[in-house]
Amino acid sequence: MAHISASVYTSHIPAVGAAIDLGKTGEPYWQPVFKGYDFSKQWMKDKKPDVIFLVYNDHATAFSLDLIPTFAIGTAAEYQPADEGWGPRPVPKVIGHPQLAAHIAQSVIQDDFDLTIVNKMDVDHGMTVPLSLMCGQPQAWPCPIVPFAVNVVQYPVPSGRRCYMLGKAIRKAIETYEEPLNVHIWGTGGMSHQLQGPRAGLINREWDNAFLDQLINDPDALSKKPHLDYVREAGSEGIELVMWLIARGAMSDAKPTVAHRFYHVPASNTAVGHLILENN
Amino acid sequence: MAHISASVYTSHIPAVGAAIDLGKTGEPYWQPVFKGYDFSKQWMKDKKPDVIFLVYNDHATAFSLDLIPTFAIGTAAEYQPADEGWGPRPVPKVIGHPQLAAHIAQSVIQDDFDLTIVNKMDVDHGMTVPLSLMCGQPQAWPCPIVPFAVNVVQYPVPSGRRCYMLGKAIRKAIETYEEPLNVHIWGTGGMSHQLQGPRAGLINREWDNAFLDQLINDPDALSKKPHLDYVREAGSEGIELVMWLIARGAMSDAKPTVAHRFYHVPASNTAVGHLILENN
Amino acid sequence: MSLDKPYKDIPGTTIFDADMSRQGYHLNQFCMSLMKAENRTRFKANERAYLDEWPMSEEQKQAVLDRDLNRCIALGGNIYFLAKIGATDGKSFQQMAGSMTGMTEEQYREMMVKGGRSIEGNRYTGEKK
Amino acid sequence: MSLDKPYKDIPGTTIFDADMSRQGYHLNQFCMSLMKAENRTRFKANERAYLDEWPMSEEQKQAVLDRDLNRCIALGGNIYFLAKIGATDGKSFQQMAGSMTGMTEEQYREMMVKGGRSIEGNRYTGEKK
Ligand SMILES: [Fe+3]
Ligand SMILES: [Fe+3]
Repeated sequence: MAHISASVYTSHIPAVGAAIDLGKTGEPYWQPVFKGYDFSKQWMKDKKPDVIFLVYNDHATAFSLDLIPTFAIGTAAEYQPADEGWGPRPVPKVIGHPQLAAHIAQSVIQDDFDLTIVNKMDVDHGMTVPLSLMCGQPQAWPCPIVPFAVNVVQYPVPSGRRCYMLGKAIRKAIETYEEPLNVHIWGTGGMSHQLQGPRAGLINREWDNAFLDQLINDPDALSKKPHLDYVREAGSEGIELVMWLIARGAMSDAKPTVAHRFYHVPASNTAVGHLILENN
Repeated sequence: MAHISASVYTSHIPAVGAAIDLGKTGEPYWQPVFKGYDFSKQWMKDKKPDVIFLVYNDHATAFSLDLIPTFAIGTAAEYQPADEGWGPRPVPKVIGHPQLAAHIAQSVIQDDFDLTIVNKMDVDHGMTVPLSLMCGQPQAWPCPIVPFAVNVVQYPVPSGRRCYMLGKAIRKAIETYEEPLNVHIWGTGGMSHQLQGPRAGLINREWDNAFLDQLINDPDALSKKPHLDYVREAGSEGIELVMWLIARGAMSDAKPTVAHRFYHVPASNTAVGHLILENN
Repeated sequence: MSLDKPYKDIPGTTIFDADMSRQGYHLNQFCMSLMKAENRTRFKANERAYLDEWPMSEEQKQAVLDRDLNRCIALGGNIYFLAKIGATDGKSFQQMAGSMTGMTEEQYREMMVKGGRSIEGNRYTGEKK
Repeated sequence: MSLDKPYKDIPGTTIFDADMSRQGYHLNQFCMSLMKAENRTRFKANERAYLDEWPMSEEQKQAVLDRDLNRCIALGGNIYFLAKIGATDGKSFQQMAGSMTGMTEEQYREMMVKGGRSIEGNRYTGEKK
């Protein structure tokens, strides 16, 4: 049977992708950001997964206002990096895992999660920047990926609790997949940031670190945090953090091992947060 | 506050639309079908709603295999009748109710139903045939409509229980909408029919009538019927009947008044079922 | 496949699940394309050439050319998609459904008028009729 | 409007809810169109003419021409959509975000390097800073 061995959490800032693509990672501004992922790149080689279940949000790229799915799972064979307005990022295409994805879709829909199944979409920085941070600049990503997109653009977004419970349903689905796959689940987005209006540039270091602590130690309580707290305390785009609860919900009930923890301010407008948790 | 005063249930057979559009309703084959809706047309005039919340399924029209939402709510200003392969039906366009639709979407997403919000789609016979049956051939449909599309094309479709609970969440949403709108909710599709394979033409009159009885008298128990029973007993396309449970779940807990009940075999490949229930 | 398929024991019935959907993806998307009048015209003008624009299997293409809907369904087609071929041909849903049963159009229509195919003997594969 | 909006008391922040989405529909869909290189070229060649192809309000068009992102947001724009205008202009997300704060680009960058805007005094409208 397949199983989830670890979860990875990371911000997915577009400027980080640009810094990588333009060869600026050695600049003094960027050095401390990328240093936080040195461990992670090695860890990815050491603990190479068979499949990554990658939770992210689309930033008005694949989904316009014509159609806004709350939860969308990709069951396609492959996905192209999107042109977000400055041309597609020069990164490998994403290879899907249609069979595992379809299995998970079937299982969680029967568990009362009302997914949208997607067979054609481009993927934006929400997915490709975490891949670059964790894998560097390879010719191909190290394994197939199941994309899972969450609406955090138009309010109301799904609650933290809903995300956490969905994670549990995903775990159950993966654990009933026949092939013995080693699956990593990633939650991306966040941490505190606000990209709009006179309050743009908001960072809440204390809140972010409390979030990381609670994500590790008491995710069940964390999952009950209302939306409004995220927006007020972590900025209008800090709401992306609800996605981390999907990955955390998919971990086993035993306390995980914290393989890596990193926090840095700033990257562009955003606080960078990053965690690697291993299942016990 | 808005309220739901009645629910309407009806099959949505494409051949019925063709019979209307081609002026064949007086033919001996079709007469008994349309006779069953004479009461309903008068009832629609007498009990004219301000808005219809119309639950139907898309038949590979607005949604291809590229994207399959389990539940999709239309929040657009209007919707055009679709070209399903023989040109669009000559019927009025559907006028939406964006504000009520957005209110319902917000409310039920916060109640953990993971809707897809749709601002652009054409509507097929699943919506326009029930409108023709209930309203005849007017220049414009009698009121705005909130379209609600359910996936019953690709397995797994949402369970009857999930649909029934969604109906309850829709009721709560409508009852918290400030304007004093009189809302009807319609469930369409079914009854027993199978359009594919060597078993095509299946009809199960006894099962259909038991379904109608239980829908009226004990919807809670009915909602627990598993998918497999629908497919085995009412045919592969009989599964559309789960949509009736959304409309029934939206009714108040008091026993409804059966204003009208009709059953006829056949229309094309299908058993025609039709109910009008008034809230008490 | 590791998906649980409790619906495999229903006779003469194919459930369009994720596996069938994957297998039939291009076949069904070809069908969708027939919702545009100009595509219907192009298809009718040269069916083979139009089909060759799609990455469908040769078997799928042949099944479409033969209008063998049972074969199309076995190869991943879904009836709501396949209906677009019927619409293009000017066939009714009843003609399409009937074509899959081994009955003549007249026989099928007659069966429906008389109340349709009975459920008795049609619940489980191998059941005594 | 009958939607409950508990988020109205957060200073300098607009929540993109269904009402804003409805108001900004065409503005945001115009932004989406800039994801295609040929549309970016056409927009840059004649902004006004390109905008006139969209059923946006005159106010929305003017706000785009002025690159007044706060105004765009007040008129229903969402930052993830508006970012496509910035990308077309070759602006970074930091330049875009900074432009809404009344600070110069240098001041905003400086604030971020120093740890960003403090949450203190920025939780509730009317709160003492
Ligand atoms: Fe993001
Ligand atoms: Fe139908």
